[in-house]
Amino acid sequence: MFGKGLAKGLGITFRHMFDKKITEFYPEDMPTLPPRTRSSLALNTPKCISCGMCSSACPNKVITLTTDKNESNKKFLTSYHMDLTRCLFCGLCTEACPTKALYTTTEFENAVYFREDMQWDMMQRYRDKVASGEIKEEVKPETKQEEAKDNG
Amino acid sequence: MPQYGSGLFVSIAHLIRGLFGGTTVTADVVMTVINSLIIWALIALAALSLILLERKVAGWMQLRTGPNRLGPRGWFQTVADAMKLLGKEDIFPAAADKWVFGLAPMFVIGLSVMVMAVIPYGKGMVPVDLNVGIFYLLAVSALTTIPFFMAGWGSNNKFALLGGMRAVAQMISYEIPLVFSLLGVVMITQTFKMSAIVNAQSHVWFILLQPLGFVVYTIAATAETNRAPFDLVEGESELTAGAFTEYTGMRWALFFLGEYANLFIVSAVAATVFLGGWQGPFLPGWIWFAIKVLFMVFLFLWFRWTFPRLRVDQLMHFGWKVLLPLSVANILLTGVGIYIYQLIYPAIGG
Amino acid sequence: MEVDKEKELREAEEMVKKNIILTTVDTALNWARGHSFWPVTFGLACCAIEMMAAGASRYDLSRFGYEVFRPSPRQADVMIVAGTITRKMAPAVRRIYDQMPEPKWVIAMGSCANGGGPFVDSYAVVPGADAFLPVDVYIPGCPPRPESLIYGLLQLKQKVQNPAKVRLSRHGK
Amino acid sequence: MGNIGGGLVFLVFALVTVFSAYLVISSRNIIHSALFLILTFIGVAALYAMLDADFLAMVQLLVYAGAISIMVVFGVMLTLRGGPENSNGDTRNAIGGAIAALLTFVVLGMVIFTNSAWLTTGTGISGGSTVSDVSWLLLTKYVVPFEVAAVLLLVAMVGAIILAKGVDDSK
Repeated sequence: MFGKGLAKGLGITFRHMFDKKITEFYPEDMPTLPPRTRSSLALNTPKCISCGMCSSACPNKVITLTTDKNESNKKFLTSYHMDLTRCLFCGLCTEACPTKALYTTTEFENAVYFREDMQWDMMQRYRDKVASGEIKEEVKPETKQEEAKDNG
Repeated sequence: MPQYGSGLFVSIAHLIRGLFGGTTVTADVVMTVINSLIIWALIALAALSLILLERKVAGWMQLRTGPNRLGPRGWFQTVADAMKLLGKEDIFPAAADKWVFGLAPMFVIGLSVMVMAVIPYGKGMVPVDLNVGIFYLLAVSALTTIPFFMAGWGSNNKFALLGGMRAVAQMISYEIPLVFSLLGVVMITQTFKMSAIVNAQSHVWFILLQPLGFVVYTIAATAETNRAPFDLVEGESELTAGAFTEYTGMRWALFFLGEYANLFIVSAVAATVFLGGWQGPFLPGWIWFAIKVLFMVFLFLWFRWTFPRLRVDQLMHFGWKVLLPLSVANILLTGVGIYIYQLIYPAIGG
Repeated sequence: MEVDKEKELREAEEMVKKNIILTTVDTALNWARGHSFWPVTFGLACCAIEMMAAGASRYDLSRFGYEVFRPSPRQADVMIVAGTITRKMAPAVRRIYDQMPEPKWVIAMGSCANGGGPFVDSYAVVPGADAFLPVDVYIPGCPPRPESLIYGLLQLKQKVQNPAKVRLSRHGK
Repeated sequence: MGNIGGGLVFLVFALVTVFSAYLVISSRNIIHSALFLILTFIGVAALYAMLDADFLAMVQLLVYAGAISIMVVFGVMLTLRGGPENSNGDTRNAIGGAIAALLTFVVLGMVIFTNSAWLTTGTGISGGSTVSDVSWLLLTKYVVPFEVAAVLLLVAMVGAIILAKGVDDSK
């Protein structure tokens, strides 16, 4: 019959009016994103062995890191910058990281007012996070031993 | 059946009239001014609340919540929108036909005010009860094509012109079934007077006597107000914003206001002509009227958020080959019905 | 540069506005503006898909009153540059921006609009929307999640409602 | 008071009608002419309404201002060549036009002022609605002219359809 489909459509929309809403109330309730979501990147500075694998794995030259050697000929990071304006959040750098010092996070509130703010100083971000108590400063036991050796 | 509080506004009107000496010319002038102010306020109120209702209903039908930030449950969202539109830049395109472009939005809103003057909002609450009420309403609302055309032409923009021409073609085509669908009711009541049409429905609403007329009216009115599935005038995907493409800020808001005022008007006409107007038990007349108008508005919103847009040729086909014959058939059926009724009614001793 | 000048001019304008009479009106208008950003219906690449998702049921931009995507730039307030801006598209984008009535804002959504993204070395791609538009908020991501876009819009709301705060945030840091 | 007010309203609408009628012929842009034509029709409708011919006024609005003028606009747009500016330039034979207009005016005036039946200025046919009176007259006394007009319109419509369909060249 003519108009049967129309009536059916009206019925569907009317029923949906009283269905449970599927909206997630983001600013009030933080969404629980899947743990493997690649929304942001973070560096666990103490874990980093300054090998530069992340930088060479990156397809877009996002990561620039500078290193120096201490007296025991051990490399340590002096700076670690990421240029978010080029970043794809593909995660190749985290895959390349041998110590998993660089990892993806589910933070997504990254919007900034100025372009300069998209140049992330990852070491600074790590220090901020530690200061805010978001993560605990991780001191690897082996590092301790090495330090002990150096001292001893 | 008792109706409580139905005389509220009428009493207020009498009070004001009494202050200015009852039946003097001064009182008439004052009442006219007050009535027109009320109509302006009603347009603003109707537009603001209907826009919010539209956004809410759209949200509910799509399993979301709709605006919920400003005020309780987001009721003041449209107030913020209106304020924002007041503060926007007013752009006149360099190549626009200045006068035509500038006057079009004002005509839209002016015509809405003119139409709203003859609607019976409650018992004794008709600002102007014309002898040719419903015909006046149709005649003035037929003029609403002109501002659309003016907007389309004046903008000097391809999209706007196409939108304006579509508006004109569509509104002319659907004006005819709209008028004819109301004719059945006029044949039964033998009057054009809005208040008389409402009074004639004290026993039975005309939706029961004129179901076909109601259906044709509803469809034609949807097209007449340029709402989906007949929103070809403003078809975003093909014509940007149709006739309104070049309008900014408050000028565009006037069109928006006019659109929702028109929605209110067609709903009010449907409530008056087919749903018994302010007639109803227990509650005051104007509350019944508001309920019926809201029901009709909801019907139009429901259509909009259910049906996809028609193609232009489908629209014309439907208007001329389906709705027009249906409305003419309705007139014929009504005539035959009245004739039979007049034959039988004396016979059964009426 | 052209765009920097435009930004400066706009800030100067803000300062001029801060006389006594206009301040209250301005506060009220800014309040209203912050609650009703109407974006242009306009997307350049994959970020636009996330933008659509933000408007759809699950993320529902309409809660903030931002769901009124206007097809005509003449009625829009904010332009969400969602996607790669090729050199061929840039003039069109700029034209759409020019057609919008003041006050207007620009959100750069995703890495491409922020700074060229993965295509930054291409001769065909503009390295960021701020090369020719005064961008107000940058949203990193490739593409950003719908939540990120909502956060960006809320940041823009902050900026519109408290213009001084954002200026201070830069110079105070 | 009422009479003065009525006279004032009449004056306003008469001026609007006459002035917009003048602008119809003097506008350079033919679209403006069409829009002023609509204004003229509305003014005439208002004058009808002041003469208590409310039904006629509404028909004037609905048919002339609402529909016919739009058809005029469509016609103009479909036949317009070039831009709208100066599309309604000076007529080549203004003098001939003036003579024709004057003659028409004189003939109409003669018809009106010599035919005593036109001069009745009494009340309407009945105090009630003019609608029923008009319909009664249309379907009794003037049924033949009414039907002739209908046939005329039908012929015009058939002609329009034939024109729109075009000639089939295959035959």
